[in-house]
Amino acid sequence: MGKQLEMKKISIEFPGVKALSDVDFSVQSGTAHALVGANGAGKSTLMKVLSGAHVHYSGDIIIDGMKRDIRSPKAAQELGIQIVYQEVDTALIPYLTVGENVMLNDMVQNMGKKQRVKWKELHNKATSILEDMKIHVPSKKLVRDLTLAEKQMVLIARAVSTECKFLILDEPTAPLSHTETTELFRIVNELKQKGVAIIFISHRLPEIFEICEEITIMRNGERVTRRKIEDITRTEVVENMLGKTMDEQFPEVNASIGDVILEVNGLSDAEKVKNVSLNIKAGEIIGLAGLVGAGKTELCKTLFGHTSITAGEVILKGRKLSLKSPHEAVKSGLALVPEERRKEGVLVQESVSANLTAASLGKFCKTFSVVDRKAEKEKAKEMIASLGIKTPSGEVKVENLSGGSQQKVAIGKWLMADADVYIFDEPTKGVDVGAKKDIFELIAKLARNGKAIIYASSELSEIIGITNRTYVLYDGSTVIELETSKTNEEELLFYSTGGK
Amino acid sequence: GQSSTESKKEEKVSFENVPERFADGDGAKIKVIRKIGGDDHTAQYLAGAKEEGEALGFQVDTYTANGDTAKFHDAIAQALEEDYDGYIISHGDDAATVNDVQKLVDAGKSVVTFDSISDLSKIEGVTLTSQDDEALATLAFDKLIKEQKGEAAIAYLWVDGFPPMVRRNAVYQEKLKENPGVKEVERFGVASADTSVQTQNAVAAMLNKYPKGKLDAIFATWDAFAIGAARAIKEAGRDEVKIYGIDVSNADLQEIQSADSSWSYTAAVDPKLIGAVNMRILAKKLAGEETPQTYDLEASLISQKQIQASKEAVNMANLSDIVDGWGVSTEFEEDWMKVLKDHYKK
Amino acid sequence: MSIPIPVTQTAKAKKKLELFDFFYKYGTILTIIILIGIFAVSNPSFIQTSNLINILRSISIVTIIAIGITISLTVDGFDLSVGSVASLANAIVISMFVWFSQDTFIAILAAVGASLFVGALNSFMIVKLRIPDMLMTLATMFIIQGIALTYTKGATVSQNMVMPDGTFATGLISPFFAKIGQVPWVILIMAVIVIATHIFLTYTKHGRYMYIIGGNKEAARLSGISVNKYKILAYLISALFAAIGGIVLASRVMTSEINSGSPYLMDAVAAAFIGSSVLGAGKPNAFGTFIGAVLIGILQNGLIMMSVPYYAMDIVKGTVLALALAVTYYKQKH
Amino acid sequence: MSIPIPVTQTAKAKKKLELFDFFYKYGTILTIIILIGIFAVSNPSFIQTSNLINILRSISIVTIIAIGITISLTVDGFDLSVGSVASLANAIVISMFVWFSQDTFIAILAAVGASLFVGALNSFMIVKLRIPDMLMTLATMFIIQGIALTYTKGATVSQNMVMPDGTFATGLISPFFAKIGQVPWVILIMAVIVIATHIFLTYTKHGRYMYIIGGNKEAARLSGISVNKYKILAYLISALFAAIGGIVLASRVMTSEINSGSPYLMDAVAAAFIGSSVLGAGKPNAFGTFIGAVLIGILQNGLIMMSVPYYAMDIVKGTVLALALAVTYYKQKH
Ligand SMILES: Nc1ncnc2c1ncn2[C@@H]1O[C@H](COP(=O)(O)OP(=O)(O)OP(=O)(O)O)[C@@H](O)[C@H]1O
Ligand SMILES: Nc1ncnc2c1ncn2[C@@H]1O[C@H](COP(=O)(O)OP(=O)(O)OP(=O)(O)O)[C@@H](O)[C@H]1O
Ligand SMILES: [Mg+2]
Ligand SMILES: [Mg+2]
Repeated sequence: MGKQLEMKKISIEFPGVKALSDVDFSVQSGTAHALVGANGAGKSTLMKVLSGAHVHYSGDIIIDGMKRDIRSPKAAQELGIQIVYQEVDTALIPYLTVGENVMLNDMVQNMGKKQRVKWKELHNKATSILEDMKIHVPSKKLVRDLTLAEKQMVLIARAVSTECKFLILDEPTAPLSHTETTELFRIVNELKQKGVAIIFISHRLPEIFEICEEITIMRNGERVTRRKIEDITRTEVVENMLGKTMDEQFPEVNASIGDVILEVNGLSDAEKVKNVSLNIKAGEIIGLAGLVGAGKTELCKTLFGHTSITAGEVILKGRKLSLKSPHEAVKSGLALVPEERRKEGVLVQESVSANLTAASLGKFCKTFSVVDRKAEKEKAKEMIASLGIKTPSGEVKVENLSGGSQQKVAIGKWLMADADVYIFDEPTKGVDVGAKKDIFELIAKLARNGKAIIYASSELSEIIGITNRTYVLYDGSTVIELETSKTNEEELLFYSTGGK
Repeated sequence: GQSSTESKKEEKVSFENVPERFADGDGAKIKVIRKIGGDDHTAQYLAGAKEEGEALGFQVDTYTANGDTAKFHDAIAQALEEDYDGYIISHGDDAATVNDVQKLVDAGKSVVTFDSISDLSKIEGVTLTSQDDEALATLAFDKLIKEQKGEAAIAYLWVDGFPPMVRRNAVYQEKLKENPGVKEVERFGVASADTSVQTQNAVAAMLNKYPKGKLDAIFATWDAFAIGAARAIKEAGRDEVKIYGIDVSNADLQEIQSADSSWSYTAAVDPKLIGAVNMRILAKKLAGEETPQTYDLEASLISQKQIQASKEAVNMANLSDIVDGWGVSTEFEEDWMKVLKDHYKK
Repeated sequence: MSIPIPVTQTAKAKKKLELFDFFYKYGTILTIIILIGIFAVSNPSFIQTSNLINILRSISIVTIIAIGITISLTVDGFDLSVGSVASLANAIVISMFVWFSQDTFIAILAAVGASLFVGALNSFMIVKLRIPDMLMTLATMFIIQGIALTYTKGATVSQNMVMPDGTFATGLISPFFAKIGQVPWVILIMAVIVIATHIFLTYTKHGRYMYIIGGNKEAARLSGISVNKYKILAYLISALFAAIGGIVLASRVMTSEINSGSPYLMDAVAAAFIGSSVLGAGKPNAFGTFIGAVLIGILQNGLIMMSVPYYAMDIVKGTVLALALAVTYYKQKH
Repeated sequence: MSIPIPVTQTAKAKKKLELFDFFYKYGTILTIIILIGIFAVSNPSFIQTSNLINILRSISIVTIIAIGITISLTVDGFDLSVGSVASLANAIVISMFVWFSQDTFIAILAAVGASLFVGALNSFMIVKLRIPDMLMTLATMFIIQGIALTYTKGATVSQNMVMPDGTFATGLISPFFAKIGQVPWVILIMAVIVIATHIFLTYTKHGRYMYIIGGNKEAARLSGISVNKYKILAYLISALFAAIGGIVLASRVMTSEINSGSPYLMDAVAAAFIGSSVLGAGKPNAFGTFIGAVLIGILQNGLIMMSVPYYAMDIVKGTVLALALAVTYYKQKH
């Protein structure tokens, strides 16, 4: 038996929230241990304790039978504990090169008395680590120019660049494509072989069954179950996570479809989008399927006036739109729930209420644009309740919410605004199955109310599950339009990879 | 400024031949408020006023607004609240000062001003003192014309916007017209927090523009200009360019004394003496004695030769040994003041 | 459906944290109260109405300019050009009277118009060319300073001044204009600006949008807020208030001296920054800025009254500022 | 189960973007070259060696101080107190000679020691009490300014000065010390500081740690870099360079005028900010700061040569700064 890490009776609280109470957790070296739970269950918090980011915890951490006190990130790293954080941007230095970001821990811990940074050596080492992991990112590129997926890979590369006995991966696959995920799993398996213990957090249950040996399920800041993976089924996991059974994941597809609301003809932008044509009818959900990097996000943003149009037209309810800025898009009746929620979707420094009303403040205004704060508060409270946002009150800053709740806030903002066309870009990324279902319900309800919906996702199962029609995007263009009921994931994938 | 000790008040004294106001050793509370600050002139002026006042047994508080006009007026308004007996206002060169001083006078206070707006002389009972800028400019510039034999290409260091500068400029323009041989080839001037260093850099560039023979002299209407120019000339090794300046400070004397300095002459009034004379006039007012509406302090010309000839190092204190009439003046120094000074000396 | 998750509230109240919270919120105000106490004890005339009015008058211009900076700070901008805009407005308004014999209305209009032009220039460069605010307004600061100086040829503009051609300026400053800079008008103007800005920022949607933009520009944009419009608005308001500051200054001193507005920059910045923490706001706000200006004003006045030598005044001013900051920010350490 | 999705790679070269990139990288340097061209054509003596030396000499102090600011910027700090620290160092070094007849070594040691104390104070308050950098150093700026003023009693310190008790100051400034501020030494000192800082920031782990801290403090902390230690180091170095600036200034002017260092603050800030974009670095760096100072110095010198009146100089200075910025930042608009 190799190394063993044990956490006993870990508790921690934040102002107003008891995030963890008496949680036990352990992991064996050479195995992968899944840590699952609904949004806000406390998974990230538990791992932050282990990695020394939260120092005010109580309870014991025992490694190989020795009691260890981890009160700083350095202490954790000296014990061989490495973490890849869920929020990648909190761990990267955007204006430095990929090489430096990969070699960060190495530079801090292994330089010892050496003072000089040998640039050539550094980039060579970084390149070989990246190549080992089959990550094709130049070492000299600046991190701020990377995509989210690439950033994630840089962080994983950083974690394995140093002596690492316990590797925590907090939702590493959320922004990754399947190839990248497969690559990651290959790396995980190699690490397991080398005797590294992996703690793996994910909302994608199939992945867990694919690579983990054991599973710990958390709910409400407590541990509810710990099992061997072969002793549990997927439904049981979901039951344990939510505290109740869950029925069919996708809601019924809306049948009553109206006239065409939005029509896009030959749309191109300066960067990625080329000659895109599509149309959406009232009450209809259309899917935008495509690989990572196919241009889904770009298309969504172009439709929303974020990037300027070079050719083509967008017609909403028979009126040609001039989409020079998101402001005009919103005025015309469009809404976008963007992909990168922390950067673009929510205002982390503002309260939940302020976030929810940010796109529709005008509605709460009396004379002279004075905001009716009481009405605003009421409405925000309703929305928090109806979306099941986990927060003590509407006054809490959004940065203190869990990832899933943040996403709900980003969606709630647009539900308040009451648009005609809703654009969702990967709305379920990093969202637990329970919340995911809430979000599907919300979207379906919008459709039933006659809204037109664009649903962009690289999760083909979701596209199949929720949409009426689907457009497949390849390299910035729509290559085919499919009736969802008459297609399947294989066909979507065929067209997504450029099949004709 | 700090308050002088008030312990002396306790002893009961009565002076002979001293005006009633001061006969019982009551002293006075004086506030000196100066708009500009941050230069040697200010430090010396305030020191002069304070020393003289304290010698007379007064309590003297000083304040400078460091060039901030609104702060200057705030300070005057505030000082009125605090009930001083007399006020010395320096460099109140804007129109609002007239109102301020009028208010002080209306409240029955005595006021002496220095280098301030000329309208103040219209207020009954206020004395307006000034350095004799015409004399300063004439002394220095005449010397330039004479030494350069009426033929010279000169650089003019001057900045507009301050009453003394305007007066000095008037003299300069006139003399320039009278002496067609003297040609202004360049002018520069910036009144900033680091005037001397700015001037130093500017003159360095200028010297480069006018190689040997193309520039003969520099007329600097302010010592901050002159000292900067002197350093630049030293740095460039162009000691054929002579400087004729106005005003003097200890740092200036240090510069003039150094062997390779080209600062030949400077015309000046002892700032410490100005402060002292201002204080004497104010004391006379408090005593109820007659004072003039305006008074110009006399200017002297200091030459580099004089200073370099001195065996010991020259500074503002011993400049009087070298320049006749420097730093000493018995103007407005009444006999009763000597009585007070004798008493408080202990 | 997800399950409503009740949030566990920690029963264990943290006394210590509360104390810090208290200081964080009330640090600046406490400092002011303590200062008033000290100054009043050492010189009772400090708390006489007339002196309090003196203090309010002395901070009025700083406050007005600082409110402009506050507004630029709300959209995460920073306007360094306010001092020179105030100089320019001062020069224009006085010259309108003195050189061109215009009436009060025209004079003020000209000054405000020119300042708004500067604001428009700032916002154009910042919004359209994406030049960082600090850098751009640093450049504008130099430019406007130079323009104001060139306009007055580096001279003081005052009634009966000698013109370059040797004649006298014949225009007079209207007595009505002279009132603006006097009590109670100057204090009223300041009060109106502080209150109006407070209402604008706190209670209107425009103010809220500005804070949102300041918090996350990208998210604000994708929420459909017209970020550029509000940035432009912020710089225009900032320039407007700087102009008002300059006009009030003109009325107070009745002349236009070179760079007359620049000394206000530093104090105004200090007031706006101190103000960010007043009452735990954590963001720039009008009321806080006013309190910041009051703190600076009280210090200035009290120290003069205590006859602290002028050269030591900065030490005390700086130390009190540091203490107020220490008290305010110690909290975040807990 | 979802289905494997491979990644498509795009490879479209963008000509237009490349042009902008070019301007972004070389905007400042281009501006300098164009300026040199213009000035040289209008006055050939501009490019004489002696004038180029003039320019280097005139920017030396600004550059030294700006390098200090650059270092505080690398850790995402901002040191506003450098100007007053330079004043203090100037006052101490001259007074050591003049008042206390000390030798060069002691004089410099005292000035550096006092400045490092200020740096330590700054970093203590910023690091331990978590006071925002700008605010804290604003407070220290006032305090140190006041201390320097009080130390010299608001007067200029010079050889043979009259002391308060009426005696003479007898100390002399050593001729060796006087050399420091003269060509070539002053230029050499600047060059050594620029090159040493460049090597420090680029090639040592400490420099890299500082950039990491500046880029993402939280990430730096989590990778085990002792953030506080480096912040303290940054403020100490910043104070050290400010002190060197003050000492060089002292040697150049051989006196200590009050607030002599403060005018350098604005130019130094401008140099450091302009420098951030030189060669597309996108972050504060020593070489860029030097280039920024050169730009300012060339402008200043060239305009004097062209006999531009001093009051119009700010306009040109500001406009060129704005243009350099516009060229530099236009790229990001694309
Ligand atoms: N710094 C903090 N201050 C206050 N509350 C916090 C803080 N960090 C976490 N919490 C709270 O602790 C709880 C657990 O959050 P955590 O991020 O661990 O959830 P999670 O299980 O990782 O969820 P997700 O799957 O959405 O990432 C949440 O209610 C969150 O709001
Ligand atoms: N921040 C960025 N910097 C540089 N390139 C980017 C950035 N974001 C996206 N790209 C590139 O633009 C192209 C289109 O990306 P886009 O995000 O629109 O794809 P997508 O289909 O939405 O994929 P995803 O599933 O990752 O959201 C890709 O080639 C991607 O690498
Ligand atoms: Mg999490
Ligand atoms: Mg996308």
